[in-house]
Amino acid sequence: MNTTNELRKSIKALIAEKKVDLFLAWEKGSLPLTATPLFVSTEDQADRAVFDVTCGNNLSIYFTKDRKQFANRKVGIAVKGCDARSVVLNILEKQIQRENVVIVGVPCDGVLDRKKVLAKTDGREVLELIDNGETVTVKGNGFDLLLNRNEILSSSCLACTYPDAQEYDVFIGDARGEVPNESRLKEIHDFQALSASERWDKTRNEYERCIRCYACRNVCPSCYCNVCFVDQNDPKWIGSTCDYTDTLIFHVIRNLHVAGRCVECGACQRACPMDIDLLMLNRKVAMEVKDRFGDIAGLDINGKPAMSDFREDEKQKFIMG
Amino acid sequence: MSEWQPRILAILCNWCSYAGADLAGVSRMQYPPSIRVVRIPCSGRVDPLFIMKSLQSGFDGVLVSGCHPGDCHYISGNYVARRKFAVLKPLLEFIGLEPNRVQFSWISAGEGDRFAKVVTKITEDIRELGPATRLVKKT
Amino acid sequence: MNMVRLDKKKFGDFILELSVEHAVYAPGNTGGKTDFIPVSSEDEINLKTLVTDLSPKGIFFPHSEVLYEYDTEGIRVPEKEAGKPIAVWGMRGCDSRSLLMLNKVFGSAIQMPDNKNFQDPYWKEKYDSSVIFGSACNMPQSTCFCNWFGDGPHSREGMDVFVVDAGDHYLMEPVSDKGSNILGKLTCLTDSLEGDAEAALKLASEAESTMVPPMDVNGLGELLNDLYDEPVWEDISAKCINCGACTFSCPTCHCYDIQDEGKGSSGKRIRIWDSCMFPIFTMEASGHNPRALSSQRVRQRVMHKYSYFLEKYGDFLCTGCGRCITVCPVNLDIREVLKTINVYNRQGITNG
Amino acid sequence: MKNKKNSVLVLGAGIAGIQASLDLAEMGVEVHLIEGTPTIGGRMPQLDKTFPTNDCSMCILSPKMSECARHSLITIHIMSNLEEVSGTPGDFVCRVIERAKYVDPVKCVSCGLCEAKCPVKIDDEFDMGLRKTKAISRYFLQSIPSEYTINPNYCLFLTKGVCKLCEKVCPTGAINYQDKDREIDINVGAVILATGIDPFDPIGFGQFGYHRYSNVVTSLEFERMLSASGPFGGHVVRASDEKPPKKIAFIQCVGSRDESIDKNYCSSACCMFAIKQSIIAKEHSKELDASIFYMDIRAFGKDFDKYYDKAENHYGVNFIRSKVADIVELPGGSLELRYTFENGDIQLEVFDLVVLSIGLQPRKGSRKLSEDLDIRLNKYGFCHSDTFHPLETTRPGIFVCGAMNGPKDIPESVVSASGAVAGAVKLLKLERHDVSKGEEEVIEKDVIGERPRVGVFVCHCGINIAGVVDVKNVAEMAKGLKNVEHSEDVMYACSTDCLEMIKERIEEHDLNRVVVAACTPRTHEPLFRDTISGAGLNPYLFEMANIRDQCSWAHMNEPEKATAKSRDLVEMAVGKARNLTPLKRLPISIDPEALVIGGGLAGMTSALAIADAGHDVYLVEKESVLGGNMRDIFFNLDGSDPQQFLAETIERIENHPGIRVLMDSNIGEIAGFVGNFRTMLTNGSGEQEELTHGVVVVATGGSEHKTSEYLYGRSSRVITQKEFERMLHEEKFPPGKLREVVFVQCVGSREEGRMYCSRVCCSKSVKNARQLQSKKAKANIYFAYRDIRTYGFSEQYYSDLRNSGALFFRYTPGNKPEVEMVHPDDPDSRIRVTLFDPVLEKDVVVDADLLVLAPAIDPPEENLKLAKMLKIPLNSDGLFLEAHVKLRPVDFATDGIFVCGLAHSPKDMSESIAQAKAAGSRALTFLKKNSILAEGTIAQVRKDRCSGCGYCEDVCAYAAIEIDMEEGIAVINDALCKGCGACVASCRCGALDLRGFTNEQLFSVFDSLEIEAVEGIL
Repeated sequence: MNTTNELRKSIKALIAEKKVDLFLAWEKGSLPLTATPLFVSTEDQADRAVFDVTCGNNLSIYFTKDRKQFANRKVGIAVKGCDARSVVLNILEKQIQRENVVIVGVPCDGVLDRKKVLAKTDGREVLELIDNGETVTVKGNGFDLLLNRNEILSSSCLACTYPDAQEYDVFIGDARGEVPNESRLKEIHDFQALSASERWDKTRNEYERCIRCYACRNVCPSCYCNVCFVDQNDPKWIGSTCDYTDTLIFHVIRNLHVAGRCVECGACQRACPMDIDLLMLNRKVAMEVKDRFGDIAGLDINGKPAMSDFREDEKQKFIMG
Repeated sequence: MSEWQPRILAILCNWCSYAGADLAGVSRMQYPPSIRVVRIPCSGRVDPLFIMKSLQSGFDGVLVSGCHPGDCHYISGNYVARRKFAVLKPLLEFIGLEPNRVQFSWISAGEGDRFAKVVTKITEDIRELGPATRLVKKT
Repeated sequence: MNMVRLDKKKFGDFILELSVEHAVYAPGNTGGKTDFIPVSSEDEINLKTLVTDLSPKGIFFPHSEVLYEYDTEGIRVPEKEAGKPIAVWGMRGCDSRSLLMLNKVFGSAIQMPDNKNFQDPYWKEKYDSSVIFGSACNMPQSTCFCNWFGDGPHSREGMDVFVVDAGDHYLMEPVSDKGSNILGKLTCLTDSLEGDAEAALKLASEAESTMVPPMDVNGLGELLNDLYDEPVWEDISAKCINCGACTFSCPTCHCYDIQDEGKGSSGKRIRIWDSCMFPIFTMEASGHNPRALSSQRVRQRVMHKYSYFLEKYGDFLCTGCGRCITVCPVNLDIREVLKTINVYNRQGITNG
Repeated sequence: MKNKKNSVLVLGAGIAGIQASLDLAEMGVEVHLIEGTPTIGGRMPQLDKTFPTNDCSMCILSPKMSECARHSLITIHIMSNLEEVSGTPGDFVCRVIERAKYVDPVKCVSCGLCEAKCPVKIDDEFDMGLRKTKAISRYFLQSIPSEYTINPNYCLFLTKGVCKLCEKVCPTGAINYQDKDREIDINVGAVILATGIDPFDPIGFGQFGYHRYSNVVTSLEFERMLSASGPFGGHVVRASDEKPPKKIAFIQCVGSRDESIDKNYCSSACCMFAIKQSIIAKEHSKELDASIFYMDIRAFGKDFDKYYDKAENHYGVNFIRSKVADIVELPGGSLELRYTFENGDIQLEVFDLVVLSIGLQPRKGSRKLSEDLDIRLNKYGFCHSDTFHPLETTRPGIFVCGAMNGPKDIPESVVSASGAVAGAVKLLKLERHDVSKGEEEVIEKDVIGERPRVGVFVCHCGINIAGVVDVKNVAEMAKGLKNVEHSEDVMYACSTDCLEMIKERIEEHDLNRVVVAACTPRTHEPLFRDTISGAGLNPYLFEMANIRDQCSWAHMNEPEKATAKSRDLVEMAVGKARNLTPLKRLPISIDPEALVIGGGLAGMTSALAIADAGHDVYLVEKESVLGGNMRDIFFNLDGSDPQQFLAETIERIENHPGIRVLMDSNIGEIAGFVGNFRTMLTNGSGEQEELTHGVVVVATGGSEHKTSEYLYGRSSRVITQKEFERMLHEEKFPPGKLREVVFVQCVGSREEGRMYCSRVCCSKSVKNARQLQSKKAKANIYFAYRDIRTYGFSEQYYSDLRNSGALFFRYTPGNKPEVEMVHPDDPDSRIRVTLFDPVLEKDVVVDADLLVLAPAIDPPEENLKLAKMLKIPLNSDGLFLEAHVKLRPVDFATDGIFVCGLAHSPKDMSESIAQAKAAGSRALTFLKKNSILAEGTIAQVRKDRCSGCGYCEDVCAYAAIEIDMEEGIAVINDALCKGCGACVASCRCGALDLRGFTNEQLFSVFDSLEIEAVEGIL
């Protein structure tokens, strides 16, 4: 089944039936390996929509980016499993109303991380990518490479448990179902097995590259504060320099701010111009939230976000005895 | 190194832990002169950023203490706080901060001895680690 | 002085020799990314990289720079050790040109109310004494659009020495006096051979031929001014998420913020990169924000680059390096923006 | 001149006396709180923890103690006795003797030098003699007032004329050996007695060897042993060898339920007390083995049974239903207990420590007091009060609360205290008052926009601080800090002349922030705030550095490091001070009317309490009659007539000019907050009406559980106690003989789905059984029960019933009585009941003429709706959850809403009346004010930053924040916010901040020290 065609049909139908005023989808980007967000408001525009391995953007960010634009409008959105959880979280956090959203689930086999592809080409520019299913072919000036799909998928996708939208109005194609993915936490466990000094060195190496462009924050569907804590300036909450203590504190606090809210979509990591392994901390926090509070962000539309809740009998071994 | 006295920021809730600290003093219990106390209404007021900022500012450790579960003067502030700490603590350890730099405790208004013990313990822990370097912003 | 040769086998010696009197910067790896980093040996240099991920502006205009310190007694400018002058290896034409633009801002004298001329000392201290080894670009990328601005891959503007990678050796040609001087001092160089100049020209024309034909940017500044109030900006900016990836990777963006960091009874004043994409960039103390909307901020960035700077300094504030295109998380392509404006304007005019 | 008749004398400053005083003072009544010991607090400070929440007793009490001490309308008379009350209700003259203290409280700075030097060691009464104190001492560490007193019976100078050491060391000259007892007359409108109880002294129980065996202790002694502030610092060790015990036995009912010593009443609290102690002891040491020897476990209160279950099943406490015959001390100090099981088997078991769960008895001297005041005592020596007037003595105008008129636990004492207040205020003529009135208004200096100019005052506190810390050095250092305009060291910052000097310095240096480095802000901040306020500064422009309690006293042997620490603490305080901003406490107007929901006994009583104090009440009842469950109650154990009382009450309600009864009415919506509620009501004919009112009393009652067990509903011979009571009243018995009557207790209670005791059923069944005996003398009565919980004075009726020949069969949840119809097809057939007799260890079969079930009490289903409307919580059983189970038993966390009666938890008529009056009284603490002041330190929203995610709303325990869905932003209700800051720390956007503890202020503290970063030590 051709997901792109089905998606187009679905969007057209929703627009024709006036069930949505606007539909958020993806279209082919200006660069190889890239898709770009598409705002559809007419049936014609729907023909530009695509869905493939390049469609990494979590479109739910647009609900909170420009609130006025979405106020009192019916908005449709194409979602991967992770994106759907963001939509749910936005609903739980009163940013949008369920009745104003039409959620269209698309079957997701993972999206690629461009940086991973580029890392395979020895500095050569990639001009084309062909998705063969289990493998992909990457072509450039005077070379083509056959790569295993797992080599180029976003780290978030490799650790994905819920590839399908759990909350949707329309689902296109076949759902993949829950992926057991037993090794999903391997990276975390491996990292935890290192000594504190080793972990510190690695963390510092990552985060001292940060240039404070905030692409990670701005592509994050859970980061919708009008003024981010890092931008608070009366008083200044944290330093804005590139000193690694400043950058690390920014990222640690951001991680805590998305605790119980991070859907592990990986958008931050893919957006990072400095290729910082941002997901590592996000996933660690999500793991703690699940282990301690039994909560998975955005999975339950009737739930309560973990950090707005508590139980009296929670584990508290970390408290001094 | 034995002469080195760590400086530890202690963020104490007004109703239990701060009162416990007072009681320790009133009872003349002796504990290391390492802590620098900040009084706040409730452990629920503690934003993890407080802890990060204190470490960056050069404190060798941070202790946050509130009322025991169920004792909160504000009913549930300590439960709300506990969720934050429960995520913060493993995250700080994960990034490679020494686990004992940041610690949490529950100390009631009647537990002067416990306060003294907790301070003694965290001071020993931090003395063992030496002066803070990670996360400290160089001036 | 004429063209000289550097045998690639001697490249290591060259760097060592250059390092004696210079702090050398060259493309290197930082994590999975490339940037201009301080180097002391050949091994640290990434010679394969195309356009580096980060631009070289940070060498002269660092992300965070302490301007002075203060306490209850007063202000103190921290005394720096007299460092070696900077030498940069491997800067493409698009990047070396950007330094000229930045120098128009930081390096040109501004008349102050007291009639004294002010030049940014922090910039000048580093830039004026520097020597730039430019690099001819033999393999432009699909994102390159330096040719839009009348330049090409073998542009040598802003360079002190023009360097062409000619296979097993480099060809070097001085562009400035500083360049002549340094080439004259270096011992690992040899005279060029016959045909070297032709070989370089051939590489130049080959490189140029791979580039996509440019859009005509004549009159772009005026077009933009005409479109200032048009709703087209809303469409253009719709998908922009207002991060600073484009501005921070851009070799010419140079906006900064000044912040005080206090501790106890003392503190320091720091200059830090800022971005017109950030809402807080124009936030006023009253709480009013003249550029509260994303569309206003995107417009500002485009206007600044292709209109205001042009008006003030006679040049576009863009060298066509293409970094902002590559780095944009939502693939908002500046070339598409300019094309849209071009088309929109023509339609606008036709529609009367 | 204030009208003295608008004052009340409260005798006894335990928790009941404190609560009564606070409630009265909040209503604007002047209170004289008379206390015999040198401190207020009573028994609670001696307790380590409280059941069933294991709250730290001192933690929850001390805020109330300080409030009492601070309240401008409360005068505390410590070491005082009430000798005589003359006059008439509304105009009494009370003669009070204030005993000599020998220390001038104005001069004493509680430094403790005198105690350290005093050579006379005496048993510490507070620590039950487990520790020594001195002849000059403070009663306990957190005593209020904190000043020292001399015990004249032991003081060497006062007894033998030598010593005077305390006078020599006292740095302020506070010792006054010439002090004399003073006699004062106080004119009041009413008197509230709250003298409490004494613990039973088990010295007479020779078989237990108390005092002979060092490892046999009373429960109160054990409580001190458990306490972290106790003689062993919270280490449970045996007195004989100071080793921790591994096996502890608790022996229940020592001095309770004992006809032989004329204590045929249940002390009501000891079962829970022992369960608590066993849990706490087990928390001290997991390996510890604890056994409780008991007759019945009387866990009858709210959430008590869950606590009992937790002790047994989670903590593994052994519950042994047995009487301990005697104890023999073995060599080494361990104790051998001999005890018998129900079936007569005898067992010997060795324990390391035995705790005697001693009962509660009337206070020593209560006989004399009753004679002095002309009030009656009951036969056990407790103050007498009757079922319908549980808070009144036999002398009009003198009220009683706490355990003085019968054993009570803490919340019941608090309830009775508030309830007694309702009676007392009826005798006063109270006007509504403004809270700010009376305080002299000083024009406040506007400091906004001014550069901070901080004044620092570093206190020597005699040698308390200066003996360790180099105070001058600290003061000198402060001079160099940013924004510090003035710094100096002072001898006693809190002395009157120093306070005046601080005011002068503010003037002289134009200071706009003040930092005092001295003792703890918990006791002294109010004093300094008042001082700077007197100098025209907003009181919130003040910060303290605690360099005594948390520095000099804790680091006495490290003067240099203590000085370094003090310097840092001062720097941090200055760091905060420079960012302090003036705060205002905004007034919130209070509507004078009350809404009472529920027209049963509790609702009516509450309505009357409020209306009698001069406030209009809307009494809303969903049915068409008043009276609720009480309409089904026809007898009382003490012989009083409930129906007559009900009729009188309804008549009073209907004729009361201040009460509007809204029958057949349903509540559609309640909006608003304390002082300003709006309620939409729909009456039977569908008409809507909006009521505005200042407070809400929730008295929605409860109902008898509808059971389907034991053939109920299928046989005409199976009825509930309620039906049985009506049958007894109407004397319409089933046809035929009524010979064999079986009572089954705990139908639906204390089991899955209803893990609570319905509290009243045991007494009710005993009552009805006694009624049956009086009407059908030949009836044989069989009682199937799990524990008989006839607590308090009901115990005597239970023993009467036992003595009358009724047979009792204990059953367990797994072995319930089995029932079948003798003739299955005949609905009127007799019921064959099989009961297991644990004494004979065999089944007993009875063909019952009547099977009477005691079903549980269920909360009404509509509680859920009401809970949502009022944003008040329910517990897991569907009962309303009060603000604090111990100390705020009728309040909700949300101000202005109160609960009473069965809506709170099952309770009997007296208890409902007491609680309803308490709710009324608590409501009056608001209604008697024109306005209340919101807290100064409350949260605030910056709208432009708020994204309306709602986390703040979720974490607020006081329902003080709501998301305005239209605007998509959080809105804080200043009236409800308590200033904890949980919302602020949960706000990612920085839209919320806590006034007085703002991010800016705290950040500035964290960044106030210049700590040199240490390079590269790893």
